[in-house]
Amino acid sequence: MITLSQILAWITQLDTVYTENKAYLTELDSAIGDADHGINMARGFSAARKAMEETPPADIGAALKAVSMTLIKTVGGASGPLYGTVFLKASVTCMGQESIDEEGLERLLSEGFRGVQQRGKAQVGDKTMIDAWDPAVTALKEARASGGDVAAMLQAATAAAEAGRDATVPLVARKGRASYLGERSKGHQDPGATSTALLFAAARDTLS
Amino acid sequence: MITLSQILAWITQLDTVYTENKAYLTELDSAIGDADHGINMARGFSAARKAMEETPPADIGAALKAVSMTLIKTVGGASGPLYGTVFLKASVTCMGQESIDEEGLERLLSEGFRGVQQRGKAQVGDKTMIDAWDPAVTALKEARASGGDVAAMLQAATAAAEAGRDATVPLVARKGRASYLGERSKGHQDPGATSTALLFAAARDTLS
Amino acid sequence: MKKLINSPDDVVQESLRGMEAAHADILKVNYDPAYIVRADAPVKDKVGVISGGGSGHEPMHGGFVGRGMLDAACPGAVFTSPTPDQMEEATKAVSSGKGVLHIVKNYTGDVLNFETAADLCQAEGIEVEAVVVDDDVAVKDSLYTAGRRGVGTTVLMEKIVGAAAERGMSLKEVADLARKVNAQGRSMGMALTSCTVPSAGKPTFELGEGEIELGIGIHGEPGRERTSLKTARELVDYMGEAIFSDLPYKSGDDVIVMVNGMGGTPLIELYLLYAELERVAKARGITIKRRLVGNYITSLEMQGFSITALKCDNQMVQLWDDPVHTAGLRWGV
Amino acid sequence: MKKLINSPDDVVQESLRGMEAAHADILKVNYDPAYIVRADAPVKDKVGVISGGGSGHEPMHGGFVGRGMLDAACPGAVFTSPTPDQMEEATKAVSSGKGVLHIVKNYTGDVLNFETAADLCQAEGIEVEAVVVDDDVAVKDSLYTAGRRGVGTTVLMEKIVGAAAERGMSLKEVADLARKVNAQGRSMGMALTSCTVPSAGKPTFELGEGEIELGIGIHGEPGRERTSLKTARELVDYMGEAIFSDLPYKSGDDVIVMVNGMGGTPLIELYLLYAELERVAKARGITIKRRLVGNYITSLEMQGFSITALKCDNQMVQLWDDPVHTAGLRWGV
Ligand SMILES: Nc1ncnc2c1ncn2[C@@H]1O[C@H](COP(=O)(O)OP(=O)(O)O)[C@@H](O)[C@H]1O
Ligand SMILES: Nc1ncnc2c1ncn2[C@@H]1O[C@H](COP(=O)(O)OP(=O)(O)O)[C@@H](O)[C@H]1O
Ligand SMILES: [Mg+2]
Ligand SMILES: [Mg+2]
Ligand SMILES: [Mg+2]
Ligand SMILES: [Mg+2]
Repeated sequence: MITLSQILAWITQLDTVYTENKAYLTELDSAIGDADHGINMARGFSAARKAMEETPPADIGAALKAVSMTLIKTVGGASGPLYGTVFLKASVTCMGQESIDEEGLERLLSEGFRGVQQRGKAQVGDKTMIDAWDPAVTALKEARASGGDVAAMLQAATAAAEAGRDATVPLVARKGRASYLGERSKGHQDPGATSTALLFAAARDTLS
Repeated sequence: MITLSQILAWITQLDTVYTENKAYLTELDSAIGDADHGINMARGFSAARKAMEETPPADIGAALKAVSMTLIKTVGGASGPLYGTVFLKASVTCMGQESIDEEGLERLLSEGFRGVQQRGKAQVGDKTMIDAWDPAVTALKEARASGGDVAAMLQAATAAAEAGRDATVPLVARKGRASYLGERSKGHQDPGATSTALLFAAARDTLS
Repeated sequence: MKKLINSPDDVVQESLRGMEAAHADILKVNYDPAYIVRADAPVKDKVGVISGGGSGHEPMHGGFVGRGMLDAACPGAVFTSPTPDQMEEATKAVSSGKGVLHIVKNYTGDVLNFETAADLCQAEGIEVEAVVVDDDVAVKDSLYTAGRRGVGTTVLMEKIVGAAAERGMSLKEVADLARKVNAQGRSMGMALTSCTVPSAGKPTFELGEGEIELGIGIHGEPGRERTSLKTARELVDYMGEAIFSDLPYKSGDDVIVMVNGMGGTPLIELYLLYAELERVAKARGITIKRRLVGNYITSLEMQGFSITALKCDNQMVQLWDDPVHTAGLRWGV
Repeated sequence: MKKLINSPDDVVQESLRGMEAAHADILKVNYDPAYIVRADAPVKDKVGVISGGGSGHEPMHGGFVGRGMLDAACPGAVFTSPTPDQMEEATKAVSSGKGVLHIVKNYTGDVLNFETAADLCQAEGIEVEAVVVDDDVAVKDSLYTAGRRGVGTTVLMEKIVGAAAERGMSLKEVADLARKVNAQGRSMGMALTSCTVPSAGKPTFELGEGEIELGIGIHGEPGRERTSLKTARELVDYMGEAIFSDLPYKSGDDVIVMVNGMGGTPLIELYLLYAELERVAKARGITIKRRLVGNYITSLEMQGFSITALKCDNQMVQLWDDPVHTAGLRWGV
């Protein structure tokens, strides 16, 4: 069972994690982007955390919806609408709920994933956050199918997201800003896949 | 006796010397000026040399006048009018002459000096080319007064100009661009005093 | 990092304050959400024209707000697309019932955020058309990629389309004209140095003393190719060829061009580059009818330049010559 | 050295070619000797106004040639005063019998060369008045020194005096007005980075990552003082104090100000600095009636800025608002 207060802890943890990794994500974005991904993520989740504190949400759906709205309004760039969509679509799966079970977690994350996929139209292998999302959601589903609990699901998802993140290194980008570099985008880890892996790790650490 | 062809050799030598010392003089001017003195001097004397070659002058006065006009038209900055005045005033002392003796040399250089002094209104100690000119002309006069020939006169003048140049190092500039620096101009050798010392050394090497 | 700022987080907001104070006759600034709007907005019976994008490209876009050009501009964080709430509020502020055109540069972030904004506006009954600028010939285009970046043509489009709106053309006419400008405009840029995003605190990339980046965008991102320092002549030959052979432009064509500095390039160099561009155009039988030479679409303090060429007809030239009164471009008033 | 040029020796000439090609409606260029002159010179029944100085300060002076400002400008080598033959020919080219004003910045070279030119012109029967600008409060003045440098006030003077000449004022009136502008104008500058004279090939000075130069001129020369990096607020407080307390300006005074970039400073920073200057002026009860924010009197690609303040009366403001049509400043036409 995942409670509202765990979800809030997750958001708080995301603020902490992105603030800690602000320079690292920005550095990754310097190599194949415009040197702002860490700044964007930290700005967005510190605002999201503040929003949770200022107006404590009544349920998980409301919490995720408020996070989504905050990200959309404060992040900008590609990651604002993309992560904003993740949380928006996720919120729809659990409106009014104060806790969710394994099935609810799977729906929450796979709907979030479907949202970002539709929004950004990227495929696996395009060197974007999808390269972390796709294997993570698959692993999460498999873990539940084979009887895993929340902890096992998020452990599997995180490991898969991190492997997906690492797998972006040799790719040539076909979506997002890195795609302008063509062949030169090879050999660099995608910033968005990295922030997605961090998102799963934070979920594992707070929701399990 | 100094002949017209020696005067022409002097001009040629000045072109060589200032071209060789272009970076050095510019470096001195970087510290307390605007990083162009070597460029200015090299541009001026290469044009002067070319002018001598294109229209060979009939006499020493005409040669010096042509050098003056060329400097005034091609150098700009402070050094253009100042060295231009030197050669203009010098030319007046030997118009129509194909050679000059010790007395002529003294008149030529002391009139040139008087010209630059009047034009720039700098005093000894102001950290300008005057700090090289003044002792050089005094030494030249003394050398002739004590019976020295052209070689002795120019040897004495060069030594004095070089001593005057060195003496500019500790001074605070009161004229020219270096004066804007106030106390910060201390500890640097004046570029114009340096180019003046080179002018005397070239005279010693070609007119003796 | 050496910058003339107070703190990295306050740069955009504090710069907006200065803009507002300096140009009160032309524009007003709204701070939350942030947008710059014509002092006399909404202008009756006129299609609204708005644009937006990350900050750090000044004078674009805020410097192009005013009579004959943009009605509003939405500034994001440095090099980061603004957010839909900014665009929505700006759209409402300039809407006078004839619809609003969104000029969007082709970056994933800009496109997605403007899409959301357009949805929000349409839901409130404001007709919105969006035109996406994608003119950068340095980017290899394909069905499977994000396509070309939007760069210099944006400036020319904002001028021409702004004039069209000022003349009273309909939303459809204005949007069609914008699409035509995009179809006929091409750009390419290069950098001698990187730039430093204030919050990042260090240069986005490092270039050696003899190195340059060819085919850069406007966000301090590396270019398509790192190569050795070249003369102005070689650079304009190369970039001119890439641009003129892309459309392609033919002998006898008329163009409006821009030689644009990236922010840290002195004017003495831009004029020298313009002389080279005249040479290249002439050799191809292309006539430069109008031109801009200066820093118009920049990447903070980056040294470098870009060339934009827009194949133009009489109507475009006339619209170009129409009065414009903005902080960054001004004539005829 | 990384620059967008072909060869150091050709920079000035090639840049002039670009300027001429880009602004044929405004100006013509003469190459030997070099000067930039209004396309319609000499203007009948008008005092000619000319200026000149080393190149590398663009748009000053060539960018200020045109209706309502300068009749001609003489560009020297980079950071090197032009020569008397340039000034003489430019003076002749703009002379229509009402006399010619020479606007000279107070540098030994500029003063001496313009003196020679004035002598030559007067010998040919052209009445010439010279006004020397010396507005830099960073320089300690004394009877025994070369005095203060001429910097930013030059730009404001060229606008105001150019308008006065355009209105038909006499040489004496125009020269008196120029002296009044000089007496009431003060400036100060600072640098984050040095610049590189093309022929010198390396930066004139070196600054560490945390260092700045305060009280610089416009020739890449070091300033009065090297100090540690400061915030925009601290810098404008310091420089504003130095300027406003020098004249001194009093509460209730009106001013025209310029926040000027040194060539490599992005506009986003200049606007931010302008907001600080508004604050400082307001705190002293000084009203900013008009302002320029941009790169107007530069030192190649140097990063840094200067502030100029000119205590103004109604006449000056009216002359400021008069039409001007130059490459660098344009309004009212
Ligand atoms: N179409 C897309 N679909 C999914 N993810 C994308 C897409 N485009 C970009 N991204 C992700 O966004 C990341 C960059 O985000 P960020 O730097 O914040 O935005 P921007 O590129 O606008 O500066 C990339 O590393 C990539 O993972
Ligand atoms: N008033 C003056 N009288 C004599 N010499 C001067 C005067 N002003 C400057 N100089 C000399 O000129 C030199 C600088 O020349 P240069 O660099 O060519 O001109 P600028 O200062 O115009 O760049 C100084 O080093 C100094 O010796
Ligand atoms: Mg980015
Ligand atoms: Mg010098
Ligand atoms: Mg970005
Ligand atoms: Mg000089």
